[in-house]
Amino acid sequence: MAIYVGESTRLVVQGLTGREGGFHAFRNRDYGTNLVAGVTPGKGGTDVQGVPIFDTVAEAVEATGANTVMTFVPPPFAADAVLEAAAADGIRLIVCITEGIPAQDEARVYAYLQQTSRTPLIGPNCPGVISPGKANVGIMPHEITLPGPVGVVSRSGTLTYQAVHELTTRGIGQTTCVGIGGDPVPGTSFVDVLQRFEADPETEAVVLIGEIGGTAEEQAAEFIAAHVTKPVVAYIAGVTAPPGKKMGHAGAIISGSSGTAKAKQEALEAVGVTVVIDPTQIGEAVAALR
Amino acid sequence: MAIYVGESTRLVVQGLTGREGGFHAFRNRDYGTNLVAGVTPGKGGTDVQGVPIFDTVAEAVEATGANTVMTFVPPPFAADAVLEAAAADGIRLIVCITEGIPAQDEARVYAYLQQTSRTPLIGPNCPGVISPGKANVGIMPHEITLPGPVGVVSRSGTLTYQAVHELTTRGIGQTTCVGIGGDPVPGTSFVDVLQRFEADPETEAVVLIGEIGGTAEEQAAEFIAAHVTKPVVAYIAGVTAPPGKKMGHAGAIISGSSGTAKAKQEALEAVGVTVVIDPTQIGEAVAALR
Amino acid sequence: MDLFEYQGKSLFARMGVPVPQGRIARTPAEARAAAGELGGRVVVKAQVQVGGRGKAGGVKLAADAGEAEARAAEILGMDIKGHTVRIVLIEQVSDIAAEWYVSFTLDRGAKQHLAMVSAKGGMDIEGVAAEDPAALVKMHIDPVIGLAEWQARELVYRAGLDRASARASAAVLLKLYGAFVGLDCDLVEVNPLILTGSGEVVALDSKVTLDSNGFFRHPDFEDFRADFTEDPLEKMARERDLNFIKLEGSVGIIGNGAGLVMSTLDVVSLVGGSAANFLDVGGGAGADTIRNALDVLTRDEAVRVVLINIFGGITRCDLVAQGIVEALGSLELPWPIVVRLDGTNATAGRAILAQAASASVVPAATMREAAERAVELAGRA
Amino acid sequence: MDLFEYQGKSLFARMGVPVPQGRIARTPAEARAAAGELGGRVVVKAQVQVGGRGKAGGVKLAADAGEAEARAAEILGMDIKGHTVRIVLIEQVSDIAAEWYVSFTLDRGAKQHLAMVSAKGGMDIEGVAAEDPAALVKMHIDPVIGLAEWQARELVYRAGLDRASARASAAVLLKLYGAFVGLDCDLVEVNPLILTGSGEVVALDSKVTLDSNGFFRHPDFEDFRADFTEDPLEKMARERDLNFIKLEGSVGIIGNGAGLVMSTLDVVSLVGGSAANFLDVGGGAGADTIRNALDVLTRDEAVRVVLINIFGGITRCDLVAQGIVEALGSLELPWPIVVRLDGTNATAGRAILAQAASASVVPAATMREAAERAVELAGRA
Repeated sequence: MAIYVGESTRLVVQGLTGREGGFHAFRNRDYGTNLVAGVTPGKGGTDVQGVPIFDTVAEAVEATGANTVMTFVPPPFAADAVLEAAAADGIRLIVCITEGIPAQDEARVYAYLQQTSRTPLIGPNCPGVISPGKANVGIMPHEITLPGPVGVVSRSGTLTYQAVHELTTRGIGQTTCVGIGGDPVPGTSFVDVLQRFEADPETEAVVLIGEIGGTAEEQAAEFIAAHVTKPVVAYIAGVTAPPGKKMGHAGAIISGSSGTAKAKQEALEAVGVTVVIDPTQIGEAVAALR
Repeated sequence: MAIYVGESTRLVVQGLTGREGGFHAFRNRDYGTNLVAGVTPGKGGTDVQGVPIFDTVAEAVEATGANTVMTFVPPPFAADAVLEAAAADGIRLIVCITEGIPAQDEARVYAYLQQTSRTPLIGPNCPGVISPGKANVGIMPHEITLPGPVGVVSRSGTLTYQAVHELTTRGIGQTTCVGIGGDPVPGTSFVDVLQRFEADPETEAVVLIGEIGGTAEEQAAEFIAAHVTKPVVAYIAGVTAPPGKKMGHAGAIISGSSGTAKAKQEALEAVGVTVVIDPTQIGEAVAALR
Repeated sequence: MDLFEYQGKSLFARMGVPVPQGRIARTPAEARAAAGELGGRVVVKAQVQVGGRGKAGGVKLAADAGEAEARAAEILGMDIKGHTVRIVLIEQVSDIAAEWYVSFTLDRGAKQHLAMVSAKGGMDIEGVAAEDPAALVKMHIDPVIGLAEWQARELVYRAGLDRASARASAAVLLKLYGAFVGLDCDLVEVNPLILTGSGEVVALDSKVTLDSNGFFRHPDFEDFRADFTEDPLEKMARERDLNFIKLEGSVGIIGNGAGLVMSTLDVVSLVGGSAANFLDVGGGAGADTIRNALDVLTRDEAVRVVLINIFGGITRCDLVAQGIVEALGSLELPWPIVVRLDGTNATAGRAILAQAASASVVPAATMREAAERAVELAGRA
Repeated sequence: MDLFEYQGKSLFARMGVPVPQGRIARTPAEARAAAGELGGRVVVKAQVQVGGRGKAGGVKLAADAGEAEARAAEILGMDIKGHTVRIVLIEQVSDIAAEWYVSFTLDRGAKQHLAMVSAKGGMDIEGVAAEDPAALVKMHIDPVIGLAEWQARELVYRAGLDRASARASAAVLLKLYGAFVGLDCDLVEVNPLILTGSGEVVALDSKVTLDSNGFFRHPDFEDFRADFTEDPLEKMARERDLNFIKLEGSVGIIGNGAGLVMSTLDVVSLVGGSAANFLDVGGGAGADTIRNALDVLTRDEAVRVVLINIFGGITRCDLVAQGIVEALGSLELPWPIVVRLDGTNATAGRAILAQAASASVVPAATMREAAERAVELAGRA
């Protein structure tokens, strides 16, 4: 099994007619993802390489049975695009690749989806999800992946690839690799993904890639302590990073001592997670679990 | 048993320091309702006839364990007051007496409560709820009520009193009388109340008072057909009323043929409801059920 | 409150919805001047708070200012379904490439906003809805976040509006919705919304119903009323905060609460009578309110008897009785008053009336009895 | 983007938040003129994008224009935690009856807006939060409907702000929240928000952090940057859309994605080296981007070697390789470049570099190997 995407994925891409959207959507299709439609308002009725384009997500779903949306819509229109995707009956996953969405938009969309929709959103500003050998919905280079028993979840884009690469070069495959994105308000958090990996019978171990800032890793540690029985290997980027934006005193008060790489490493170690300090050790650490 | 209000009701009144709010709240207390607090921003720390006043609903709940809010806040501030009540932990019923709230405010508050809160709202622009012999939360004259086995639900204010009066003068008592109010977007509908009466073991029959306009009676008829096993007696006001506001063609299209007293009477009769054409027959009709 | 077309359009313009250039005129001479200012061909449109003016001849084209004056002379004073035309709107003639229907209202059943859009505009939309339901696209809108851009687009595409101008149409829908919510409207309806030859999207008509409960946010909306021809009795009642509608019968009705008053009308009808009016004093009526209500009914010559039906809740029967006694002392009341009091302080109210011992006050124990006595007295008068 | 106090206050004024009368000055003479215009006693405040200016002597009172000039002369040019003061804000002295703390920010953990209010303003609020947590009231706000009036009131009452001015304080909170959301801020913090002797509520300080992702809605916000003293390298990088931070070491770092670049810094440190910078070319970098990034690093004399660490996803390794080759041809690159390419089109990218056969390009198979080679080359240079 795989989580989020797999053989039953029927993908519709918002912004398929754009340069980046088209490039990655067709790479996904070439990998085996069932790309059934594109949505670009005003271009309904046309097609791109045989994939029909619709004016609205609802029309695309009605005509093609799409169940997964990937969005490449530019930042000023992305929040609206995600809301459109979430409102379409039959859509069960939204993956938003778009980078640069205002945090206020993200916060509003996240809260509204929580209140009105059961559709999970991965991203924004994320590399997407790949279930090796089954489907890729996003911009991750599938060449570096390998089917297998490890679930990967990461806040970082390219660092996800690095982690997956370290596994694959050691012959350790992945059930699913999920890039949740590093934006202030990701639609899906470590906790959501850990829950799915825990429930997935084919996932035997989890690799978690975090970074400085926020409290997502600390929340993951709490969740792992309470609900995760599978072994977890973690890497946190930013040990030597200069102190970033501080968000005034308010930020310091909210996050308390958390937010630093050290605090996150300690929180994870305290709940039994194997924490590595060099991404190139991820593969070794997972191999050592066996 | 009674629905919505009873011996466990602990009432906090928004606007207790106002003339109308005070008059009715203390009438409710005299009837036996457990009036525990009032809320008037800026008057926290004072009291009215021994009832402590708080600045916020949350403080009132913390200090007194209030679980039911009645609001008499004027229309420009009423939507905010209802949202405050709904956000307070421990509040399980809101009764909004205020008349004259803009329909746009009502629609927004209703939708937001549906999305974020489980707290039922009765009203606005309603006479409230009385469980005879137990508690009165609202402006209904308790003198006309009598404990007994009939549930009463009504869209109309004074017509509710008329209906209750007809029952009481025939010695037929009531479990609970609920005035849901006749505004465009009532927080609680016939269907919600019918569901509770159906589930209440002490309620043996239901009296439903409707009026022209909207589709609430038609929806009630549908619900009765599917879910209500107890006998229902209905009266619909407005058979001879002049055609009211038409809401343009849009209104006609939405409501179709429904909205007239005749259409409502027919819809209810079609599902086995005893429909009377004179409110003074309500008592007889209920008596005849036995 | 139903607005005249030109009033609705003034609100549209305020909210950024494109409308044709236009002027109003109350006389043929003003119509000539308006047409002259606008230049070119114009349309002269009767301003009435009722539909069907087109069929009634209330909309006419004019090639120039002189013709506009002549057409206005024909339309002004015209009776359209009982409404006398006192104002015409003179507008530049639009170059119509397509006509659409748009409305925003509240769907009371769903408790959500409802948008309706059709490419079959400019005609009887109820007929379209009945005969070709697929041609009328309906969409619910969550009032919490309002009409989203994607919804505006979806309405445009689903309704099959012109694709080339889809962006402009969606923008106009968003602005109309902004007016619907921001101006506290019960209804915003545009039929037709047109596409011009040059690709603009323009509201060629307007039907706007304002929610008077929202007037505290828009105090200037009261000014719209100045142009309405109002029944003098209804105007007097409104100024005294009474909810009054003139009817055809002889039994004057005063009651508290719309439901109870409607029901009183029904019962009067059931026992063979006919109501002269609907008059709801609302909740919490005091002595003054009752006196005012009786005062209004003294102006209606059709009234033969008055039935006061009060079931006290927030309204106190003692105050109602006081109001009746005050009216007896200060007004010329030419008819008997049947009074039925129940509910809050009813005993005190009945005692006050008994003490006043006026021959023209007839107490009744029940609503049914009150209706029977009133109808009997009306027949006798 | 962290704003200067006076910039934040200009936004507050735009959104209806009361602020003291004030003028900025870049010279002592300007300070004298500003104080003269304002009249009376003034305060001269250093404008820096860092906290702690009060303790550093960056805030001084002046009795008149002459004193203001003297105080400005002391403060201008002062170094506060590495920031040189180039602007002072001259403000009328406020009559302070009470000092409060207010902030609105995003609580990333809860994914909701967070309001914090304390009656203990004007002092170290982090200390208050640590020592007397009850004195700092926190409330989450649903971003869907925003701060409700009742929430603003509850913040005021719970924090124990002055009761007599509760209405005014709540109104200011609502306006500050309006600024936080409407201007796309990451943070709005006011310490202190003051109550004046005459009962007004005024923002005496401002700490505003703007979200640059929201600038498409506020194009004028770019203008704020004109007053910032920016590192020339960072400015150059920003103008080329590169995310660049200057550090202390000798290994220049170029990578794609903040996480990978941070990780590269960490690994360089682990193998005994030290990064000269953080430089993220972002997603989808083309050949030009890489050339620009190398160009920026040529201006940094501390750099001894450059490590390019690319894991292609949306970025294509072939374009990165092209950019390196172009830079070799068009720029004077005074150092060796260790290049590690993996991911999208990596094979093509490596082939392009192999074909170019430049002695200064050192290919590395892994991130660890690249770091080791770079640190070794840096030590040798």
